[in-house]
Formats: sequence, structure tokens, C-alpha cells
Amino acid sequence: MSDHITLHVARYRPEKASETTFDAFELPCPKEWVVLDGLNHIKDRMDGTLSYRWSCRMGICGSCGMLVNGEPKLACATFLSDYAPGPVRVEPLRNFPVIRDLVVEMGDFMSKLTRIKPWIVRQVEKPLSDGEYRQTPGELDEYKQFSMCINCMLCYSACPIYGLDPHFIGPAAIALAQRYNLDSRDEGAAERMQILSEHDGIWGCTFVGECTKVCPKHVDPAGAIQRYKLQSAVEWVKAFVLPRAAQ
Amino acid sequence: MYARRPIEPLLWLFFSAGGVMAALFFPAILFLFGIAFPLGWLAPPNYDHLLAVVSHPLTRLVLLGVCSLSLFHWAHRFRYTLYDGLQIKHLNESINAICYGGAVLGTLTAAYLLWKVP
Amino acid sequence: MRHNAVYTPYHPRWHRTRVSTYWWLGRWSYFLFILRELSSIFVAWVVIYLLVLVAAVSKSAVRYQQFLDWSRNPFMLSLNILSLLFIVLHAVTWFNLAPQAMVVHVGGRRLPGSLIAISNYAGLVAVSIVILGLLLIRW
Amino acid sequence: MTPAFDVVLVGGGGAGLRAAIALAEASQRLRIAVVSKVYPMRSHTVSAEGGAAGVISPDDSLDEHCYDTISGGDWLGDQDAIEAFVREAPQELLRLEHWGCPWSREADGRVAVRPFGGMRKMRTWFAADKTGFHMLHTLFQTSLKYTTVVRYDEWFVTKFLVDDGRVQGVIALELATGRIEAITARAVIVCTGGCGKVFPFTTNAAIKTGDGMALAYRAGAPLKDMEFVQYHPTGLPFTGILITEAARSEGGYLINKDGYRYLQDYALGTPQPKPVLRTMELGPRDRLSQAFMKELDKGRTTDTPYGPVVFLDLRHLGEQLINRRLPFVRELCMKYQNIDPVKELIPVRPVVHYMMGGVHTDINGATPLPGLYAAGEVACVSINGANRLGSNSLPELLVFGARAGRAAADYVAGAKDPGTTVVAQLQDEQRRLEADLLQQRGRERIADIRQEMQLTVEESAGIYRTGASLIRSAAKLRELQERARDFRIEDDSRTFNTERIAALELSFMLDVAEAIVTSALRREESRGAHQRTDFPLRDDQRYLAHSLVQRQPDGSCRVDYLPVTITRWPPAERVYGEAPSDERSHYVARGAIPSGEGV
Ligand SMILES: Cc1cc2nc3c(=O)[nH]c(=O)nc-3n(C[C@H](O)[C@H](O)[C@H](O)COP(=O)(O)OP(=O)(O)OC[C@H]3O[C@@H](n4cnc5c(N)ncnc54)[C@H](O)[C@@H]3O)c2cc1C
Ligand code: SF4
Ligand code: F3S
Ligand code: FES
Repeated sequence: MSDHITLHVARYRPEKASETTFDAFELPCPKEWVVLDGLNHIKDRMDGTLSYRWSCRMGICGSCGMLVNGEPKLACATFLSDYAPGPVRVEPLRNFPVIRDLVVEMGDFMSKLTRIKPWIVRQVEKPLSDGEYRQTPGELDEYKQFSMCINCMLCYSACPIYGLDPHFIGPAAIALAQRYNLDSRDEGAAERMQILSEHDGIWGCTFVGECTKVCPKHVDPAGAIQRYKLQSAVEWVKAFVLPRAAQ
Repeated sequence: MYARRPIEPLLWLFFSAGGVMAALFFPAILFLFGIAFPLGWLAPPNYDHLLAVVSHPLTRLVLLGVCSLSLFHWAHRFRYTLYDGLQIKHLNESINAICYGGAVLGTLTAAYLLWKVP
Repeated sequence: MRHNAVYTPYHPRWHRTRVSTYWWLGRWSYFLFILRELSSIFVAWVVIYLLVLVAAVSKSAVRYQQFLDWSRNPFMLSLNILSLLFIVLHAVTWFNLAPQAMVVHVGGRRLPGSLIAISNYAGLVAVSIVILGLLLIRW
Repeated sequence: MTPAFDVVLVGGGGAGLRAAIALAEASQRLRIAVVSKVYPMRSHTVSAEGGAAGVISPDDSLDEHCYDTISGGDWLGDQDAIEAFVREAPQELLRLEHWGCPWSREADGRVAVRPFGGMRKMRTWFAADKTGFHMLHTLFQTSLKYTTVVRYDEWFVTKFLVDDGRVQGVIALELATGRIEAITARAVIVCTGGCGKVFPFTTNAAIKTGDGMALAYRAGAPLKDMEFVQYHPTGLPFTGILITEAARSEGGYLINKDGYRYLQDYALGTPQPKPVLRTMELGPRDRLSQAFMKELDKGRTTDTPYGPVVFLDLRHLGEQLINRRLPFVRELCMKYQNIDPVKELIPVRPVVHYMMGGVHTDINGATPLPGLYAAGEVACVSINGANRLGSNSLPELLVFGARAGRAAADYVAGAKDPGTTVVAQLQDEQRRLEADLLQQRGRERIADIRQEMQLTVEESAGIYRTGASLIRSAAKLRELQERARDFRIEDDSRTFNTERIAALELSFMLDVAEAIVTSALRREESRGAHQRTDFPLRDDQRYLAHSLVQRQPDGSCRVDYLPVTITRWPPAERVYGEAPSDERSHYVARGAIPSGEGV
């Protein structure tokens, strides 16, 4: 294994150019280094103008999503040495507008997140003095997986449907809607269903399944969406058979 | 339950049911009639035997279900393939008409043909 | 989203890449996805083929023989081999993905996905045996 | 001039979001802004792993939590604040439960608790080992419900607007566009978190650069107890990624290169197979980190390319427990260290983790500067004293975030509108940020100065400190301040210019570093996390007091002292390793490992 590796980093400088170009950097490649260490090395030692997001360096804040050799990855959880001898191509996440270099615009997701009401909806709030809502480990297990989403946007970047139709609410937001639906404390499933059965909701997804494959936290958004469809269909039938009872 | 009751869940239900039917029934049927019999790996059933099988009411019912649902499966999937693969979502209306209309027409044909089996 | 943002000192121009019409050629997994979706065409074809068979059978023994001859023609044969490949692709992807869409609880416990997939295949085997039995065993 | 908002929150971490919700619930008419340099759910609270302390068990009591916190902080904490904190913590955690936080549960559906370092009862609520992640996402998602909260995501606050002796808003820079705006308000709550990045080796995220401390300091608010910096005993070498204390509270051992549980040599009790509260591995963090340094002196640590290490042994816990209770620990070890804790030892070393000090506030989060409030790690209320106990910080965010929010809501009802100098201040700041920082072509690399600063601070204000090295490093920091005027900034773009941000952050960190070193130099005693080899004993006569660093007009800093509030617990010696016999039997009776199946 060589001790150096070349990174081809996508650059986009809106003031200067209207297209993306690539800069090549030759870097040391100790076995502990992740792609993010490489980028930090570039920023500190070689080219201070490179822009990218990062924070926790431990795969939990969700800032550092980018394409590494075309695959959506967390830069802080992707080892450079896995790509030796290189070269490695680093680009901004696909399917998003690029603000600059490796930084993409994700305001779209933020508004979609709000749309699905990601909070506990209840008819009657239990007063604090009555203590906690009881929830067994089994009930917790029902939604736990979907609560693991770090909003890293890798799934949006992997989903071709989102690429084709930016209005599609998309994998993570729907998984988060499921996270609350399946929570034994929540009563908002019907409200969320209303929103998600619109055109840009669950029906846009054709189960490409890439979202689940790239998810670094094993959230399985693809599963969340299909379960939603099934649920919606079951409710449709119920409402058809028993129009009154379903009210 | 909803003010507007969108049709999408129903279409999806048909699509799914059709997917299951096609996955369960078609491998064997196609293998026999499409490959094994023509290539002589297996001897095809003789006419009377086959007629007896097909004319049984249960067979007809199952075949009708399988055919119809599978056609809806095709309609739904094909519609999205056209949207995504060719990026022609703007032709939405005509695509829908062709796909689901085709499935309905196919279902009627199947019903007619199965009805006519002696 | 601001779709038409242009660059002014405080309004950078965002860079957007349009998805190419051939996006599904870019990655093996996307290509596989499109193949899976295209399998629906072959599903439709099998329905047609089946109905032709039914029509033939309901007419006469001669028509049935004609159907069998027709199916031996090389074009039909290759079409059907191709179709079978797609049908198998459809069945495999369908069965493997089903556990993701379906969560089954038995006695308060969630069944593992692999079990659901396995029962799907068991269903396939059962249905296939019934079809084979009906057509090949003389009674 | 009518301000744009009633209250501006700087920071969207746990404290900031809790304060925002408190404000939104206080009145629907309040216009609230949350300004954060990263999207709120990226804030550093997301990294917290182990848990959040709050008394819920019937066999636990508020007084015991108070006592643990006070003795854990070596009697430097203000006892009135601690009492309020301990009283409100369970309610706050419960509120979070009602908002949907996925706390781990007992088999019957109650919230489960786990033991934690320095705590004599099991009272640490947890969501597996991603407690902070779940708390932050719950708070953030719940905050989306309140339409009166306006978010400024990825806006970097560069200055507080001060006029007429009052804080009247902030000046902030939008990263995506480079736009610089004055966000005026009647009150500002600063919730920007800690400053671990002042040190070279830290568990803290890149964003923890002490911005709020420096901003408040520059605006005229004093910084309190800045010499108290917490080292966490178990960080992974190279990355500094934290292996949560929960790993020890679930039963992990700390061993040296000979496989010996060395903590028994440092007045932390005798080793038992199962964890015993307040002894050995469940001692407080300052003592454990100090024990490491002593092992290092004795040559009983193992050398690695990234410094000396000891080992954390989880192997005897078994795969099942590790997967259920410590999945993230396993994930991190496998991902970043390429070892599996089920089968292998985890190399660990002490790592800078938390800032006990911060902006001086009263029990309601108010600073001496009218209109300025602070909450969370950036603030020093103080409940943590000379050493924070693990799992006290997360509930602190909630309790004092909510308190600061309510206090600010009261304050703005009677506050005056901002004055007219706002415009001039904005123009000055625009000039500084644009003309100076975008056009600056000096000689000094940002990364070089940052690194020199970090090494300087580490060397003098590490786990053990001496007067001589603190004096040297104070001089060095002044030199770095000087050199920092001559930055070379290559990036002249306004769009997402992270180099300009790095320069601003470095200047904040230099101020914070100066405050740390200056107050460490002045405190001539050893207490909690502040250990002076030249003054090895605690000196309640002279230093049972909070240090307050205030900026002088000439830019230098002055240290004053403020008495500690003592209510019911007079200073005593900190004793670990001897759980009273009744407690131990209670603990064993309930089972060392809580019975819950909760993940
Ligand atoms: C790895 C790790 C594990 C931990 N585990 C535990 C634990 O188990 N239990 C426990 O009790 N505590 C734990 N802690 C401590 C605890 O997590 C922190 O003290 C706490 O999260 C700090 O929260 P905060 O809201 O004060 O700040 P943060 O969450 O750090 O938020 C700071 C906010 O301020 C914003 N900000 C900063 N500067 C600016 C600026 N200039 N302009 C605009 N916005 C700005 C940031 O964008 C961010 O939104 C842990 C800490 C670490 C590092
Ligand atoms: S679902 Fe997974 S990939 Fe998508 S944003 Fe969440 S964590 Fe990232
Ligand atoms: S990749 Fe996209 S199409 Fe659906 S299954 Fe995932 S959201
Ligand atoms: S830096 Fe936080 S996820 Fe990578």
C-alpha cells in the first residue's frame, strides 16, 4: 500500500465559474485517516479556500455527507486507505443544488421535515405530574430504528426519484413520519397520512431501495415508505368497507 | 376517512397483489409452456386433459384473478417506468389512460375468454 | 426553493445538474432497478400468452396443436426464454423486498424479515408444484 | 427603533432549543429567533452518549443528588443553584419524555436508569448510548411545532449589539451568501456550548470554539471559573472520540499495560467484579484522569503512535449486553479503531471534554449585562463547581435553558427598544468582516496559530499545572494574539467562506485560552479538575470562591473572586471508594445491571 493518495476534489466557485471543476491534491494516507482528515489536511496545509461542512467527526451530526467515488458517504466515516492506491473522487452530494465546492443546499429537506409534523401529536396532553407515558421495550423497538436518522441526506442523494422530482418528500422525511406514527405515545398518524398521501408523498417512491443501502444508520427508509403504502391501502379498504367506522 | 379519497392506494394494492400473483404463478407456467414443452423437455398435456383443467370453474376464477391483477401490476409499474426512465411525467394523463385503460381492457378480454371456455 | 437564483454579491448562483435521460445507466444498481421495472412488460406478455393459450384450448384440439407449434418457433422461444429471465428477476426481487414492506407480529414479537422471505419462496414452490401436478399428472 | 425580535437565541443546541420552546410557550406574542452556525440538529449536543441525571427512583432523593453534585464539584458549586437544578431536572427529563424522547425502558414500561460516575444512586436516564442525539432531535423536531420561532440556520454570530449598557441583538453573517445583518432584539440568550477546540485533543466537535464565551466577554460580561476544564478519562487515541462513561457503569474495567485495575492505587476503593457506585471505575472524572497521569509517570501505560494509553476492558460483559446497552460504543470502536470490544481491549487516554466555567450567570441565566442571558455549557451558573459529574450536563441544558427562556420572557416585557446606534455598529462590523477579513493577505496561517495555541494551552493548563508554565504560556498567548492580526486569508468569496469563519473562531478561541490560563495562574490551590503541582492542596481559606475574568479596556484581563453560595452542605473532604454498607446492599439487591430490556 502506498503512503500517498490523490484526491480529486470538486470545486465550484459561483463568483468565478458556472461549472464544476476538479482540483487534484496529493495527500499522505495513514491508515487512521478518513476522507474528512484528508480534506482538513488540504484546508489547513494546501488550499484554505476549500469549503465543506463537518463537525462531530464521529458519524453522528450528519454534516459531512458527500460523494466518494460516486457513492454517498459520510466523509468522517470513510477511510481513505480503503481507496488506496486511489485516486479518489470527492464531490458534493448528488440531487441537491450546490452552493459552493462540497456544500449543498438542504433547505428543501428542512421544510419537508416540518411538513410531516415530526413531533408527538395528542388529543389530550398528560400532565407532567402523572409521570411518564408507559412504553415497553417492545413498543420502543417498534419505532426505534426510524428514530436513528441523523438527517445526513445520503438517502436523498441516492434516490433517483428525488433527483427526477425534487418535490418528492423523500426517504428520510417519510421515515421520520413513520418514527412518530409507530410511537405508542403518538396520535397523529391520520394527520400525517393526509400529508403523505398527496402526490409528492409516499406514492412517488418506486422502491428503488438505494436509500436504505446508503443509510449509515440503518434507518431503512425504503421499508418505512413501503409500510406506509401498505398501511394506506389497508385504511383505504377499511374506509371503503366500513365508511362510518373509519371516521 | 379523507375528504378526497385518492385512488392511489387502491391502484397500489392491485399492483402489489398482481406482483405476488405474477411471482407465484408465472415462473412455472412460463417455464412449461414457453420452454419445457416447446423444447420437448417435457411432454405437453393432451388436449382433453388440459381442457378439463381449464374449464374447471375454480381454475377459471384463479386465472381471471391472476391475469387481471398481473395486468394492473404491469400498468402501475410501467407507468412509473415511463415517468422515471424517460422523464415524461408531463404526459401524465395519456400515460395513465394507456396503462390502466389497457389493464381494464385486458381484464375484460380475459373474462370474456374464460367465460367462453366450454 | 429558489429555482432561478442568480449571482449577485449576496445571492450566489447555485449549481444544478439536470438528471440525464440515461441516469439509470450510470450505476449498476440503478440499471438493475430499471430491469426490475421493465419486468412488468414481460408480466403483461405472459398474461397475453396465457390468454392466447386459453383461447386456443377453448376452441379445439387443432387450435391447441397450432399453439404448441407456434411456441416452438425460434422467435417465440427466445422471447419466452427472455421473459422467463425477467419473471424470475421479478419474483426474486419481489420476494426479497417484501419483508421491508411487511412487518408481521406473532405473539407480540416481530418476525425476522428472513422468515417472511423464506415463506414467500415456500409459497412459490407450493404453487409451482400444484401447477406441475395439474398439468403433468394424468388422472 | 422596533427590534426585529423580542429574543434572539444564539445557538441551536440542547440549551438553545429548550430556551426557544420555553419562550414560545411563555407567550404566543413573543417573536423568537434561533441563530445557529450549523443546522440545529448538528449541534454538539448530538454527540452526548451516556445519559442525563434526574432523580426518579423511590429509593433515591433530591438531597443525595445534591450532595453528589456538590462533592463531585469539590464544593465550588453554588448550592442554591444545585438545589434548583436537582429539583427541576426530573421534570425536564419527563417533559422530554412527553415530547417523544425514546428513553430506554424497564420491562414494565417505566423509564430505565443506569449508574454513572460519582453518583451514589442509579439516576441516569438514557436512550441507549445516544442520549444526546435523541434529546437534540426530540427538541429540534418539537421546536418545529412553534411557528413563532424563526430560524437562522447557518448564520454565524460575530458580535453582540451593545448600547446604553444593554445588549440589543447580534450581528450575524449568513454562511451561504455572506450577507451581514443586524438581528435586533430586546434580549439575547447565548447558548453556544463549550470550547474544547482550544485544546489539541478533545472529544468536542469542530464547532466548539468558545464563540459565545468570547462574544459575551467582549461585550463586557465576566467569565467565571474558566480554569476548570474537564478531562474525560476514556477517549480513543488519535480521534479523541469519546467512549462513554456508560461503558464503565455497565461494568467495564480500566486496566494498565499489566492488566492491573490501577484505580485501586488512587484512593478509589477496592476492585469488585460488578460495578459499585462511587468507587473504582465509577469515581469522578477528575480523579480518574489524574490517576492516568500518575500511571504514566510510573511507566505503566502503553505507548502508541498517538500517545500513551491504558485500556478499557468490556470483554466480560458479553456481546448481548454490549449490543443492547452500548451499541454505539461498539460501532465507534469498530469504525474508528478497528477493534471489537466484545473480544478486544479498547485503548483509551484522557481527553479534554467539558468546560465547567463559562459566562457568569445567576440562577435564572441572567448575566450582569442587562439583556444578556446564557445557558448550557457556555454558561457557568454554577452547578458543576470544580468538576462536573457525568450526566449532569444534559439536564443542565434543559433546566437552565428553560429558566433562561422564562427569565428573558419576563425581562423583555419591560425592556426598552434598541437605540439608533445599531446602524453604525452594523456598518463597522461589515467593514471589519468584509474589508479586513476578505482582503487580508498577511503572513500567518490560521492552522499554524491554532495549533500553537492548542499546544500551549495543553502544556500549561492540562491535567496538572504549574505556575511557571502558566506564566510562560500567558506570554505565548499574547504573542499569538499579536500574530493573529496578520492572517493570510486566501478565500475572498462571500459564498460559504469557511476560511473567514475559521479566522473568526480562532480569534474567539484566543480570548478564551487567555481567560483559562489567566484564571488557572491566579488560583493557587488544587481543587477538582484544577490541579497545581506547586499548590497540591485545596485551600478553602483563600479559594472557596469563583474566579471572574473581566476584560479591561486595554484588552487585558482582570481576575476577581466571588463567594460560593453554601446552603446546607459545608465543605468537607471528597471521599470515594467507600459506599456505605447499606447503599451497597441496596445496589446489589436491585442488581448491578438494571433489569430493563430497553435498548
Ligand atoms: C462526546 C460527548 C459526550 C457527552 N456525553 C454527555 C453525557 O452523556 N451526559 C451529559 O450530561 N453530558 C454529556 N456531554 C456534555 C454535553 O453534551 C454538552 O455539554 C452539551 O451538549 C452542550 O450543549 P449546549 O446546548 O450548551 O451547546 P451545543 O449543543 O454545543 O450547541 C451550541 C450551539 O451554538 C451554536 N453556535 C456556536 N457558536 C455560534 C456562533 N458564533 N454563531 C451562531 N451560532 C453559534 C452552534 O451552532 C450550536 O447550535 C458530552 C459531551 C461530549 C463532547
Ligand atoms: S435516513 Fe439514513 S441516509 Fe437518510 S438522512 Fe436519515 S440517516 Fe441519513
Ligand atoms: S431510493 Fe427512492 S424511490 Fe423510494 S425506496 Fe428509496 S425513496
Ligand atoms: S462530521 Fe459529523 S457526521 Fe461526519
